[in-house]
Order: sequence, then structure tokens, then C-alpha cells
Amino acid sequence: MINRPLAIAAALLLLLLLPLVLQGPYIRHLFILAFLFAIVAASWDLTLGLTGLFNFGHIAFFGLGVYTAGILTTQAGVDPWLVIPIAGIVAALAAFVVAAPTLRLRGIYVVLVTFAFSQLCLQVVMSQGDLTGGAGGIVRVPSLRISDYNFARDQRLGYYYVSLVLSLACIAALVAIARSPLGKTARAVRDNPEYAAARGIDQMRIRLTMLVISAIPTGIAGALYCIYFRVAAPEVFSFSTSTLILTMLLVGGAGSIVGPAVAAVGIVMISEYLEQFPDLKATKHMLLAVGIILVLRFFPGGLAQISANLFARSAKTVGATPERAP
Amino acid sequence: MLTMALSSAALAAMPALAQEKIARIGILAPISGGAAADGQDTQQGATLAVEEINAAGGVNGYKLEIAVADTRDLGPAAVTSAVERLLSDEGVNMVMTGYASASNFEIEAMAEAGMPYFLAGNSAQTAEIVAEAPDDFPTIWSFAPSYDLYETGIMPVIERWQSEKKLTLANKKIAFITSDNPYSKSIYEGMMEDAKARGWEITATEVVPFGEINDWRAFLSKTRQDPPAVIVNTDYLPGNAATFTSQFLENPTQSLVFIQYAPTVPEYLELTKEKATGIITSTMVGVLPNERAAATNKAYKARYGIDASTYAQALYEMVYIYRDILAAGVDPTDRLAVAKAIGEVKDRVTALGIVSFDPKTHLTVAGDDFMPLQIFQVWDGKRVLLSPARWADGELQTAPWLKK
Amino acid sequence: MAAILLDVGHVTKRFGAFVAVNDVTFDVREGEVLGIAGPNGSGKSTLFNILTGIPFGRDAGEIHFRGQSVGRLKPFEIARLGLVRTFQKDSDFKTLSAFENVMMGTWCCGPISASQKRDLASAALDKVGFALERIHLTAGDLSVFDRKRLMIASALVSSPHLLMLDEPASGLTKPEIDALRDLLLELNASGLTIVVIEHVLPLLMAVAQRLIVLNEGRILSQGDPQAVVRDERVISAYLGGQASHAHAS
Amino acid sequence: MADIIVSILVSGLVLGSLYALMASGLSMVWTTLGIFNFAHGVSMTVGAYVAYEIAQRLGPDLWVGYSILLALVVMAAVGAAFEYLLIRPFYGRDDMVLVTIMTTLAGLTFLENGVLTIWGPRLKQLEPLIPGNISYGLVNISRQELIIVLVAPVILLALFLVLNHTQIGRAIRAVGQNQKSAQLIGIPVTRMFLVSFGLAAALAGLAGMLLAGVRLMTPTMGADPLMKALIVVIFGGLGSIGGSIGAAYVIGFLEAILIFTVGIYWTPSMLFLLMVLVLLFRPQGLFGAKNPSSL
Repeated sequence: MINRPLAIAAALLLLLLLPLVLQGPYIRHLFILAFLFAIVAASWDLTLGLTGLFNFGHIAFFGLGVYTAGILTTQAGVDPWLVIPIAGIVAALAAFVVAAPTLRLRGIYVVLVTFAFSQLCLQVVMSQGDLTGGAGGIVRVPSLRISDYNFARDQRLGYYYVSLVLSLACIAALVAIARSPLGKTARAVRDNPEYAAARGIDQMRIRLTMLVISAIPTGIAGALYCIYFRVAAPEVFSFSTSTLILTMLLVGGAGSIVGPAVAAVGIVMISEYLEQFPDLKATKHMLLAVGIILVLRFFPGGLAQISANLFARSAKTVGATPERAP
Repeated sequence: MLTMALSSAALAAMPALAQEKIARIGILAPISGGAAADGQDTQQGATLAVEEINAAGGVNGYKLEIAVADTRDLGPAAVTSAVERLLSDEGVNMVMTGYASASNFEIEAMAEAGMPYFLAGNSAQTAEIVAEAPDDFPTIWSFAPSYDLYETGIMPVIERWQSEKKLTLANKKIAFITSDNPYSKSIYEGMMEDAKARGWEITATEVVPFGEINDWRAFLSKTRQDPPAVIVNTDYLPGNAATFTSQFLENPTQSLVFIQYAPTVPEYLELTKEKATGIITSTMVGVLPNERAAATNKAYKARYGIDASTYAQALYEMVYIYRDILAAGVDPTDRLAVAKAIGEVKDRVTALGIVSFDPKTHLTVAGDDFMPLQIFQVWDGKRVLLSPARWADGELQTAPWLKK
Repeated sequence: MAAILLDVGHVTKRFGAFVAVNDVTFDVREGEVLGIAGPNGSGKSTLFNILTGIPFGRDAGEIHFRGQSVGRLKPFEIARLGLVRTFQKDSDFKTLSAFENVMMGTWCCGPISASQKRDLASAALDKVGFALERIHLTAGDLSVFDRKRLMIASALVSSPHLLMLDEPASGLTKPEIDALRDLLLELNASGLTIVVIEHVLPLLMAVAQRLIVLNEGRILSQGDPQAVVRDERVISAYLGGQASHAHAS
Repeated sequence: MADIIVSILVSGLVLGSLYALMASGLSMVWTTLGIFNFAHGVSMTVGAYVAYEIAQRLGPDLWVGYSILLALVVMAAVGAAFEYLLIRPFYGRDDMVLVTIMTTLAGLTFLENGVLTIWGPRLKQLEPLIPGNISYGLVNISRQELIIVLVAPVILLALFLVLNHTQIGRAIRAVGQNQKSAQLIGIPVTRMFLVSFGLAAALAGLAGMLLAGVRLMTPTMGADPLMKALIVVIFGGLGSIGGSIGAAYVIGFLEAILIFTVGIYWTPSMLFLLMVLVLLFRPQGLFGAKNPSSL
């Protein structure tokens, strides 16, 4: 039997010490990338997994965060630290706007509208070249600094800790929300919308709230992504970015919040591992696709399910088998 | 999984076998994803050069080796990961690319790591990053020259043809179309400015989104309302250019047709075959009809079965520049010395022009005696260089759809 | 005579050409248990659906609850007025624990503190006789009867004015049905007004003070349960149809 | 002016025909299985490359004859295999809609990169069935496009006849309307899924083969048509094959008109915006029956 709080504490300690053990920017960079994607995957899970809202435009909130940071820092001279929270607010506002038409719809229609929204964002970014740099994007985004300490010149140590802290904070907040009465109500709406309505639950409001909440960490991650890479590029809105994050979400286990975050780390590492074999060329993407399908096929609940089995095995055997009607 | 990634990273970073000194060149290229054709050229051009050099016994006691990093969709995450992978490889002390991203943003990471970085990507973007403080970017060198000549170099040539009676134009009207990317759009705007200053009347303009365009007919119909003597399309994607050509020919007007860059790509010629005969194009990062280019192309075709594109030729030249630097005794691990030696290359004849560097922008110098603005006409599935005169291998002919 | 709690006048619901509920008029009086019976497809559940707006409203007719028209209200607003229903199937939030299932009923309670909500939920669980040691189990893992009890408990949390039960006995064993009967009688005795749709006639006969029988979307007969079941039209509708299936499980 | 109107008509017809071929398959899969197949666009890509391969091996002269049929058979098999491997294992799961979105996306990644691996990144082109252009009065059209305009309605009519007048067609429609009842009356429901996926892939493949004669082939050539098919299916109403076909021509003409009036630049945005508006005010689509939120 594994002690869960202990396992979490050990994992956190490992993450804190890791960059000190593993020198050099490469591995730190991979973790930074993984942490940023973990925020996006976990917050997407809040709507898609936990609330059952078929939001497929989540990547738009991320992209808006990226471009908010890019535009404000390069064109308005706003401090990069400051744009991180601002991007969260901008994304939340965007979520509010997209919610209006979306929440009246259900199922696949929500998929289509939200997906259309993310495509629309891409079109707007591409067409407003003077502001967004169009297809080329925005370069020379200033990096984070604390007085004279430049985060761009420390072998990515500073960014490692900033993104680690931000992602832990965001994920902790998301988990807290998932466990709050609001989060439980969202699950109730997902599990059984008609029953939820019959208990006086205003689904539109719950969905709206969750959509807006989930946009905030996503926008924040987008801003940090932009500042870290020092570029805002239209690829963040692309189909492949969406697919990548969605993979993390489902492989991690929809609705579990932490699962997608852990999967983000795993998938970034696996896909980077495959890069060690340049001869694979495009077949590495094929291997990943097969892997995804196998996970979905044999572990329907994703990593979260595997870990739940691991942690709960002893508890289950004690005899909590539910009574069944004869 | 993590340990796997770590251990193989460590493996990759292990010093090569002791008995043979290896100088590894990092190549950034989009091996998978939408730009994979360019990525293939980039990789193959470099590989050919390395194979030749090694077959000739290496250079100054070193064998060359290539480490390719895939920039996938050219997005920030993929590019930066590829850059970091190369930077983490202790054997890599030189990185080259055709282009690694749309904005060349990776230049900053390369500069911070002190890595010699030789790129042929959009020089306007490179200059935007480097030119403000070139001393902060001692290791960054662009094989592509400044693109300013595109804006002012083409209209004079057209007017010269007219005055030399090689070309009869019915009027002094011109129509422009571009796709929305920094490269095409700045050429579009610059050429339009130049045409206006020279007294041309602009009859139609349009900006199309960057990406695959399947229907140019709307713009072509617009031009037909008031047929201009010249139609300029500055979109640079070969597939789009092929579609543009065939749709123009469905109902051609009496116009000289100029398409920026794309017709210099071998695929364009292959796809359009004799259909494109008469089309005018220009490039400053293009393969000249010189002996060097022909020799490389021959070797390349023997090795890969296709013609060497600009990126293949450019990477081939970059590797040979690097070879000569090592041959001159520069230690490949002394990155600053290698970078400095690149910047000092002077009047070197390559398949793409004569290479010297401008210390202010770190770009190659542009001009007829340096990296020239090459103006071609497509004829029977081949490119005929018309300008500059120094390299020209043919004369302007009247396009088949034009009445003599 | 007791006050009218729910007043239903000439309600109609069509699906294309099919009229599921056809010009139905009845009322529910405070403190009574009204039974609604009828063969499959007679419009019982549809009637419940249009009264609560879940998942759809009526096409024509008037519905007044405690004097207020509910025709334009959203389902959750109707529930918050104190008209609370259960469902025949899908009777749980399957990933929530038993206790959390019941807590969902507190959305109808108005602004009260979290601890008050928990107290109300515990009281409701107690009232339906749900075993305390099972309150942390996931609802999806519970027995049918436990889930039915949870659904009733979650309805009771907010002390509704009217409880509408949609075939509460379906899927239950004989002893469970007896327990359910006792529960309903107990609830009614404490003053709760109940409308119950049921196939299982003995249960209805045991708890209902009035009975309505629907057939093909219309009210066939209504009034005293004993009189209604002796009504010729009812007998022919039932025997011609579903009587033998009345005890499905 | 007259020539512009003629141009709009011609381009609208060409676009509409292609969209109809794409959207009918997408809509059929949606109707029968209730899933949205993100890999539908890549079926078109694979179709074009398979035809290219056959033309390379058997020679372009044979292309008109059985090569097309052979390519269509291959595509139907690809579609059926896709259903068998990526959809069937997830059928009946609570989160099926979500999971199949992911599996079809994974299928898209797999096939797109498979094409890239097998045929390489370079642009390719199929020999047109009949090369050259036709000019008749104000009409200028390439012969290949004329073929598209003529063939699409024939194929779609055949599809209509198959769905309405053959046993298998009626079975597919029955499954689409009510799976349980279909099962009860003895229709092999899962086999119908296979058939409908195979048919959809063959239709998309045909669109790809026809298109590859006028445009260029790249491994990502299916992405844009998928987006268009998506818009078309929404306009026509998810789950209405006839509606989708009607909407395909409406969108084709609309796109042609928009390109000539507001320009190519804003056309995609306008179409997407229009799609959002349609979803808001008529979620059942322009031609769909009023049955929203079937999920």
C-alpha cells in the first residue's frame, strides 16, 4: 500500500530539487514546457472533464494569453510580470464572451461552436498583422527580470521555478475548486443534467462559472509561454496544439484534474524521447497516435484510473463492495 | 520515461570515440509537419556536403557529423525544444538551418548560448533581431542578404527591357497581389511604392491570407476589367504559384506575369511543366546558373534523385564554409572563433552568389557583385537567368500568351 | 377542503402528430397523496416532464403552483419554488458520494450556511432510512433501492411543498416496496403533499387518497382509488394492456 | 460584369460539388454512429495518394478505368478498418463522443504522417482525367473541373438511391433513426457502422482523387476541406444527409460570392461567423428537422 500524501510530498520535493541535480538548460526546458502544458491540460479538464462541457476552443484562451503578453510587453511596455495576471483576466473575459452563445447548446454543437471560436481567433490574429505580426508573430518579447537578474541568462533555472510554482498553484487551485461544492455541482450537472435541474441547479450559470474559471490559469500559462519563449506565434492556435493538450487530458484521465497535469509531463518527455531518433521522422507522430489509442482502449480512465487502482487496492480488498439488489 | 529521456540525452552527449575527432553540426529543419519538403532539402543538402568532405578524408583531422533536430510545425515549443536539444549536445559547436521558424526568434537563444548559428531564413526578420545591437549577436550570421533590393530592383529591370525593345507593354498599368506574411507583404508594399514613384497606374491590389490558396480567379477577374501590362504576385508558396499560373492561363490577359520566388523552386517547374513558360520570377536566395551550382546539383541528383533546391544548395555551401574554417586551423570547440571566421568570409563564390558579410546586420551583402537580385524567366520547364548580366544565361522572350 | 397546491388546466403536449398529453386538467390539494396510474405510453411521465419543465415544457394549457404560473419558468426555478420531482431511471449523480448526492438538494434551500446544509442532508438521509456507513460510497456503486432513497432524500432536503415521484417502485423487490410504502405514508403523515406515478397498483392503493388513470394522453378516470379501479374503462384499458406487467420486477 | 457572374457560378458549382462529396460522408457517419469524424479530411488525402500510387504503378492511361474503382475499394477498406480499430472498441461507453473525438484525431495524425512517411513531403499532382480547358462563351473551366461538376451530382444521386431504395441503404437509415429498434428488427447494426464508414471514406477519397487533378497534393491537403465540410454539415443540419448536400452547394456559391465581393482574406472568417450564427439561431441547421440536443 502506498501512502498518498507521502507520495505527493515526495514528488514535490523531487520537482524542487530536480534542477539542482540535473544541470543544464535542456532538461529544465522540457520541464518548463511540461509545467505550462500541465496548467492548460488541467484547466481544460475543469470544463471538458469535470463539467462535461464539450469545450473544444480552450486553446483559444491559451492563444489569447500568449498574444496579450506579446502585445502588451512589446507595444505598451508593460512589465512581463504584470502581464501574467492581466492575461488571465483577458482570457476570462474571452470565456465570458464565448459562453454566451455556447451555453444554450449541447453536446456536439458545443464542440462545433467552441472550435469555430478558436479558428476565428486564429483568423483575427493572422489578419491583424500590425498588432500581432500576422504569420510571423511577435518577436523580442522581454524576458522576466528581478532587478538585475535576467531570467533569460540563468540556464533556465529561474523559469523552472516560476513555472513550477505557477503550475502547482494553478493545479492546487483547480483541485480545490473541483472538490468544492461548486466542483461537485459541476460534476452533478455532468453526471445527470436533468436530475440536476430538478434539484434547482442553474446549469447555465455553473457552466459559465466553470468556463470563466478555467480560462484564467490558461491565460496565465499562455502569458508565461510567450514570455519564456520570447515570441508570440500563431501556431499556438493550431489544430496540433489542441490535439496535443487533448491527448494529455484524456490520457491523464478526464475529470481528474491532476491526471492531465501528470500526463502533460509524461507526454512532453515521451515525445522528446522520440526526438532522440531522428530517423523516425514523421513516424514518431504515428507511434504517439497508436499509443494514445491503446491507452484510451485499455485504460478508459487514463492515468488517474491506474493510479486510483494503485492507491486504492488495499482499501478495496477490505470489503467495501457495495450491496446489490437481489 | 523520464530516466529514458535523460539517459539517451546523456548518450547523445557522450564524447565521440577517442581515435577519431568529430565535429558535429546541428541542423534545425522541419522534418515532419507542413514544411517537411523544405526540411528534407535542408537536411539532404547538408548531408551531401558532409559525406563528400568525409569521403575526402575529413578536414584537419576531423570528421564531420550531422545532428538533425526536427522543428515540426515551426511553433515556439517545437523549435525551442529542438534548439535546446542541439545546445545540450556537447559535440555540437555549430548550428545551421534553412529556416527554423517563421520569425527566426530562436536567434536569441542561440546568441545567449554563444552558439555559432548560420541561417538562411527571412533576412528581414533576422535583421529585426540582430541589427539593433549586432555586437550582442556575435555568433549569428545570415546566409540570406537584405531583401531591400526586391522592392526597388525589379521595376527598373522591366522598364529597361521596355526601353531596349525586348518587351512591348500595352500600357503603364500594374496589378499586385500578395499573401499576408511579412516576406511577401513587404515586397508587395515596396514594389508598389516603387511602381507608383515611376508613374505606373495600379489597377488592382489584393491581400490573401497566408497558406494554401486554391482560387485566384477573383483577383484575376478583377485584373481583366482593366488589363494591366504587368501582374505581380508576391506570394512565395510553390503550390499556390502553380495554381495561379494555370488559372491565369485559363483566360490570359496581355500581361507580363511576375511571381515572386516560387517559380525558382524545382517542384514548381515539375508541376507546371511547359505551362509556366514565360513567367518571370526573382529571388535573392536562389541558385545561379554557375558551374558550382551545376556540379552540386549533379551530385545531389545522383544521390537523391531530385534537383537541389535553394535550401539544399544553401546548406551545402554553409557546410563547405564551415569546412574551410576548420581547414584554416580554427578549433571547432572555440565557438567564438568559428563565428568570427564566418563573419570574415569575403568574396567567396557560391552557388547562390558571392558571399561577404555586412558587420552591421550580420547579413550577406546584397548586390550584383555579391548576393545578386536574380531575375529569371521560366522557359520549357527551365529557369533562364536574365539579370544580373554577369550571370545571365539567356534573353527575355515573349511569353506564349502575349501577342507579338 | 384543503387548499389547491398545484392547478393543472388543459395541458397538452405533442410530438409531431402524436399527442402525448391531451387536454389534461386536474389539481393537487395540500396534504394529500395523489396517485397517477396508466399503461405504458399513456403519458404519465410526459405529464411529469411538462409540469417540471424537464426536459421540455407544455405546448398548451395552464399550470399554477401555489397560485403562481410556472409555464415560463426554467426547470431549476420551478424546483426552487418547492415543486420537486424524482426520476424513474438514471436516479443518481453517479460519480458523487451518497452524501454529496443528497447535498445537491440544498440548491433549493436558499442562502444558508454550509453547516446548515450538511445538517439538512443528514436529516434527510436519516428520514429515508439510508444507512450511515454508506454515505461516503459512490452513488454509482449503490443498490437500486439505495439510489432511490438518495433521490428522495435529496428532494426532501429543501422541505419541498410538493414531492412528485416517478415510478419509485420500479426495479425494487417486494420487501423494498413495502419499505417504500411505509416511507411515503410517514412523509405524508408529517404533512408532505405527494404525487406518485406508479405501475405497481397495490402500492398506489396503499398510499394514495385520490387516483388518476391516464390512457392515450387523456384522463380516463379520477377520484377515490377504490372507485377508480372498478371503473369499466380503467379495467379494459389495463387488462387490454399492461395489467399483467404491473409488477414488473 | 457578366463574366464575373459567370465566374462566380462556375466556381460556386465546382466548390459546391466537392463540398457535397465531402459533407455527405461526414453527415452519414454522424447520422448512423453519432460521432464526429475528424479524420474525414485525411480520407480525402489518402484517396488522392492511393490513386496517385495506382497511377504510378499501372500507368496514367489506365487511370480512367479500373484504377479509380480500385482506389475506391482501397478507400472503403481503409474506412472500414478505421471504424473497426478506432471507433468500435469505444462503442457504448459513457464518454464515447469525447473519446471518439480523440481517437479520430489520433487517426488523423496517424494517417497524415503515414502519407508523409510513405509518399514524402513533396507536392504531387495527379494527371487530370482529361487535360486542358474549355471555353464556351463566357465560361472558362478546366476539363477536370467540368468532370467534378458533372460527376458529383451523379454520385450523390447514386448515394441517394442506395440509401432509399436498397436494403442496405434502408438499414443504414434505420440505424441512424433508432439503433435499438433497428437491432430489434434484426438489422446488424455494427455491420452498418462499418458500411457507413467505408462508404464515407470512399466518397471522401473520390473527392480527393478528383481534386488532385486540379490542385496539388500534400499530406495536409485534407485539413481545409474538413473545415469546409464541417461548416457545410452545420449549415445543412447534423444528421441530415440531404440537408448537407443542399448546404454544400449553398456554401459553395456563398464562398464564391464572398471571394469576389469581400475577397479571399475575409471569406473564411465570414463563413465561420455565419456558422456560429446558424448554430445559435437554428442549431438544427438550415434544412434540418427540429431536433436539437440529440446528445
